Amino acid sequence: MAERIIKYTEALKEATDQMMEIDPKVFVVGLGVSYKNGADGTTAGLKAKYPDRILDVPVSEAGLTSMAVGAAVTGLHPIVHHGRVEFALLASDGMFTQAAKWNYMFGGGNPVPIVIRINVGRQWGNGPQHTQALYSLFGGVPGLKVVIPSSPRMAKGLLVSALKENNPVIILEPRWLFNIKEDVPTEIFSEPLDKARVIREGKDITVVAYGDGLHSVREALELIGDAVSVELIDLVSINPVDHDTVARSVAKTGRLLTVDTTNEAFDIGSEIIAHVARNKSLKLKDAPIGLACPNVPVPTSTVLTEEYYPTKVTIANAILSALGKPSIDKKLSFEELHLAPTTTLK
Amino acid sequence: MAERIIKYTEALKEATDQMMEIDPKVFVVGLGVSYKNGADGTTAGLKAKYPDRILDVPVSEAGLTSMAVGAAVTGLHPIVHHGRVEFALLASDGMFTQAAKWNYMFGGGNPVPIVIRINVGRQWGNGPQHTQALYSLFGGVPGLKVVIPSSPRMAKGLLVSALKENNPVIILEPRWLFNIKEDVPTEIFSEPLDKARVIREGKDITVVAYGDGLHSVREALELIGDAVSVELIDLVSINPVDHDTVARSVAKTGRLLTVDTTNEAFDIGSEIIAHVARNKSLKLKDAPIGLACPNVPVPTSTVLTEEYYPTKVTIANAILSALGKPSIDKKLSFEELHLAPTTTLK
Amino acid sequence: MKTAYLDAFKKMVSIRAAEEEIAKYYLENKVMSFVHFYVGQEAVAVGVCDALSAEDRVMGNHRSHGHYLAKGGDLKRMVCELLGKAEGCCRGKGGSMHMIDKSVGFIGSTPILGSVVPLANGSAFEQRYSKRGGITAAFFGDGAFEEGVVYETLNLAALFKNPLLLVVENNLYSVNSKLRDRRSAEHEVERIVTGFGVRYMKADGLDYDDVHKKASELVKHIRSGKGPAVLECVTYRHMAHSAPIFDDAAGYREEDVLEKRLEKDSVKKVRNLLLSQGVSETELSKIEADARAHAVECVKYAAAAPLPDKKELFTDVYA
Amino acid sequence: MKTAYLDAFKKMVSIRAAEEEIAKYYLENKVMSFVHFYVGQEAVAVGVCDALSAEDRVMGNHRSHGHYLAKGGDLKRMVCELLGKAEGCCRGKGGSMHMIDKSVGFIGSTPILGSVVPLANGSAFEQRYSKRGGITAAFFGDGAFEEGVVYETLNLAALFKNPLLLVVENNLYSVNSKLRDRRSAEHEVERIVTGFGVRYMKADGLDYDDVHKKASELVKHIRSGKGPAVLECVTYRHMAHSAPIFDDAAGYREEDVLEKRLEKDSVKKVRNLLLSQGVSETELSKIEADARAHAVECVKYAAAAPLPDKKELFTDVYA
Ligand SMILES: Cc1ncc(C[n+]2csc(CCOP(=O)(O)OP(=O)(O)O)c2C)c(N)n1
Ligand SMILES: Cc1ncc(C[n+]2csc(CCOP(=O)(O)OP(=O)(O)O)c2C)c(N)n1
Ligand SMILES: [Mg+2]
Ligand SMILES: [Mg+2]
Repeated sequence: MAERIIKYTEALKEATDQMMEIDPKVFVVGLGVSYKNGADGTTAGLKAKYPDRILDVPVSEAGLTSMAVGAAVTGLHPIVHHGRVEFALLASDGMFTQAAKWNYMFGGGNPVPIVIRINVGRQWGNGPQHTQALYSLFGGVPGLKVVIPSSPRMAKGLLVSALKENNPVIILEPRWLFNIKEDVPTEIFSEPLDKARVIREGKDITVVAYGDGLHSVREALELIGDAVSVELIDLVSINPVDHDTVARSVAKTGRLLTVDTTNEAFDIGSEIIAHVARNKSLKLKDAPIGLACPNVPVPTSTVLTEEYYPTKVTIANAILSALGKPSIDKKLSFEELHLAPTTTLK
Repeated sequence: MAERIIKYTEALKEATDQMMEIDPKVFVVGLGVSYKNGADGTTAGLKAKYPDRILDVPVSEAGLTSMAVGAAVTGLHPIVHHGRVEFALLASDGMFTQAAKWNYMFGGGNPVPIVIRINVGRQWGNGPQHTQALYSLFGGVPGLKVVIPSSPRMAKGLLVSALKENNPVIILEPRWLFNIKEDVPTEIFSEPLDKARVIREGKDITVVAYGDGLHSVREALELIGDAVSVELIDLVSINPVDHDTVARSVAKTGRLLTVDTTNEAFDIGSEIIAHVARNKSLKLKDAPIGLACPNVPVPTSTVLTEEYYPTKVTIANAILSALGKPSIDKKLSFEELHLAPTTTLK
Repeated sequence: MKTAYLDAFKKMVSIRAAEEEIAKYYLENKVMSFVHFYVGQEAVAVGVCDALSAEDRVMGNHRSHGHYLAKGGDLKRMVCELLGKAEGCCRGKGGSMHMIDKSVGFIGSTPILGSVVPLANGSAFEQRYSKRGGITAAFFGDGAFEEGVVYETLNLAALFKNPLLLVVENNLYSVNSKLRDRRSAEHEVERIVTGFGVRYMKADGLDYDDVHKKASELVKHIRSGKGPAVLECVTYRHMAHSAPIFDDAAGYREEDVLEKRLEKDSVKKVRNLLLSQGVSETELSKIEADARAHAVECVKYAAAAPLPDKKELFTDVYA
Repeated sequence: MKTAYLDAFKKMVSIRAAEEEIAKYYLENKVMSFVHFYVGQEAVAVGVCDALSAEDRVMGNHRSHGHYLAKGGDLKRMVCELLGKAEGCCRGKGGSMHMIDKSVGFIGSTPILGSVVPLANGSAFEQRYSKRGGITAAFFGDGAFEEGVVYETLNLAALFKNPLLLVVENNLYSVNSKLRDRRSAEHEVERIVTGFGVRYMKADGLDYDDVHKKASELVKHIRSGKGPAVLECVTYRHMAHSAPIFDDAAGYREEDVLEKRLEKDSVKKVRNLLLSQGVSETELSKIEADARAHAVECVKYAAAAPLPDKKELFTDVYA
């Protein structure tokens, strides 16, 4: 088959479009989803094709999200879109207290098939109130399934799965990845919602990452070359976390590095490392390592964010130092530090 | 000095009253805080004494919390009371996006002296939508200080500190402890907001707990007697977490048990254990152990909650088994399982 | 007409009897589950549900025994739920604040104040989207009406013209807080609601007839595709906010003191109406006795019913 | 009177010139910070702030350059903030959506839509509680007016009679979404606002005079202790929602097409008024040239100003 290279945002749009074609229960609500380039392009052009199913809405996150939950409870399959985690937080009740608990609290038989897409994290100039991730909140509420697509292919496959799932699925989409490109199958396909993926096998160290951080690890591995044999795991799901896949890898490599792109307190790395540490059958060669953002809000001035997120260099050096290898000395350009990558994945 | 035994709720009321006496900037807002037995007794009688400073409010959690944030920003020192975490979630924006970030995002010089008191967790009959704790959310947002008082004395001392603090402090108050009694100093005194406390020294194992779980550990230690020498740490603060105190203790005992009273995914134990695991200078004798609630919502029927929270028996047995001692076989009564304790602490 | 009132009387009396028997059971036993009694407000639930059809849906709040029963919910399964039994409408997982009986169109109640309003709007959205017909009614209180999401929903429902009936049961209190401590003296619900383009009517929530007539008119409006409506019913809650007792001693009540509540009692009102229409005391007493007997039987049934298996703690987190 | 308009003209022109120079700088340089221009809406900020006293407080939203400057905020510190410089009003941590200059009573702006409304209500609460006098005005948009917390605040502010002036800048859009796609045809802001017991007036937001007169009347009402008020100002945003460009090509505008915006431009309107009052073209041109020169100087200053120290990433998380 010929390659078909598309962007992360296009992959999301394609999944939405293809699933809307086959499932009349699917509709989309969110601020600006009806625009020509709606929701950062992830709903581009769909309003024209599905005029009654792509719904722009008033600025009422709580009301519109819980409305969608109510529609899901009664048989539709809504996609809700929120442009920032902070906007979605206004809909906390609908997500964490209603959708997550509905089937359980009514004793089963009450599914909530809803997909809530939320853009998270890093982008220049967003500042302290537009860049949180709050992963541990999303990971810690039972009843939700929560995934973080790390590439265009994952974005499409996970959104398709989410739309075939009979439970509330939250998709956290790192803005940092929106322009990443990849060969993505044109047909409908699914990626499992609750399985981590070993995306590169190795024997010296296990690196667990997700979303934008995973992309930085990929870049770091290019810097490192063959110096270290790294097993790279895309965590994919943070609710539930696939601890088994991590354990199997760590059992083999004996070393663990986690890479987070959120504040270090209560980050995903802690959850992973704690599970490995509690696992009596795993013996590590060294203490596990966690990279994360400092425990401060995200400032706006680029000079202040320069050292905020783990970069390919800090990640590469964490891996090299874990294996006792000399570190790399490389200064990143302004573009590398602050502009979202436009890489084509292979 | 003569003993003066008061309840957890009375200790909170006393701190409020005494601080209101000396600081006219302090006022209280919350649903029903003006009732004779307001806020579960924690504001009982205060309306009569401070008619304009104890304010009952409409059922508008977002509006009233952010109003209080605005009052704090302009110089007052509000106490906001929320009866359940789920109600407080409606005020997520005010807590996590405004109060937590205000001083940082305006470049300093913009303190937010506010105290937000939230009742959390366990109580019979509350069911899936009234019993969450969401500790990892509160712990993971920089800019907040978050404490969990484990006893009447801590409740008073921490609330006093919170009212002397120039930053947003969230006090998570486990309902389970409301009837616990203790000798509490009558005068104003402070307990540090960000320090864990070693409340019992020991050499075999470090147990880290907080709030209602800490109380269950105390009970477990009575069951165990002298069989094991346990070092017990009251975590006190989950934002920031005092990892140093834990590390010092673990360096001594070489064993670690964490006790959580929330769902196990992304719990506080994970955060503690991960820090210990990442700490190269700490060598444990055994894999650390975490007790927590299963990763399901809290059901209502008592038969289903029976095995939900770690009890003194499960905790005692975790400790005993860690030290290779025989376990205790004890069935708890209905009252022990489901009714909040009324113990007087010594 | 007479039969209509007789039917309403039966429903109201059976809700009343059920709750009285449950309250008695609560007082005599250690029941570990929250409870908010509906006693006094029956005319609202029955008046509204009588204006609905079988395919219409109803949702409620923390005080939904009456709503559930008025829509036809099964009493045994309700009491079982309160007592945490396996046959409960949520298999014991929800408790009193989570009523559901989808077989009769009662599709759930939620105790987070205001939350039912957007959820019901979602159900109404579905009815319009799927062109299936039917409307959704949501019951909630004057306190819940202070949550911001209610106003967001008024706007969204009006914008989408969703077939939504919002029934505000204004029983004068949120817990023990009076309206005047929660709203300015100039507050006018009608102006607010109609400002969003939503139809509004106010009914005497102690008068079945008034509630039913106005609900019927609004249901007609909604069915005709003209968009959502609000029915505010002013009513009295007879018992304490959340306990199986009468709490007059607490001293917070003003207008709705005990004798006033008894005098204006909604069940008594329908009863008197029926008497005046010539229905015999015997017939009415028979209805009351039957309702009582049924309530007693259901409570007894639930008390003896089996508990869920402990393993159910772990089931149904996901569908 | 003439001098009053001259003063307003000066302020409006200097806001306009500042933003035009900033936009130019953005287009020519890689500025890594969001920006939402206020161009077109100047009559609202200046008309309202001219009705306030020095001790009154103002808060804003994501589009607050104009609010900040109208209250007297320092332009250099504003541009420095946009460019992430150490002398920025937030030392570079906030960026364009976080304006603050407490020395002139501009106590902060927040980009979470609607959030400024309850926060400003808290400031007004403080003014009443501390009996210090003064009022708080908050600027926000028609989109933000759809957030539930705004209605909660209308109720809370009316209940407490807080000295709060809410200024809704209705520029017809939330991003590019039209009012009619967000509200039903029967939507009436006045009914809603007054339903909460809050005073309401509507002004022509392109007319300084109208805004100023109505703001003054409402400020008087508020100062007299009668409680909060809403001033809705219908206005036009000239530039794109969030970019230093004109976006007519995007095609979403209906009423406010380019020629209409130019024809009804608020700055031009005051200018013409002054001309008709006999102020000379020379004097007006001089004002414009001075404003431009000041703006150019401030942008130049900011461009050359030092960046914050990297270590500041870690400071000020706590006070
Ligand atoms: C969001 C939220 N805040 C607070 C509560 C606590 N609470 C439970 S019932 C109640 C009073 C509700 O009053 P109203 O809506 O008028 O209903 P009523 O109890 O009078 O029937 C309150 C404050 C809650 N359940 N949810
Ligand atoms: C809670 C929230 N939801 C969404 C956004 C994204 N957003 C930023 S500005 C904007 C439009 C706001 O419209 P309006 O309030 O009318 O102000 P205007 O931009 O027209 O001045 C939106 C939707 C946000 N900042 N906050
Ligand atoms: Mg009520
Ligand atoms: Mg607007």
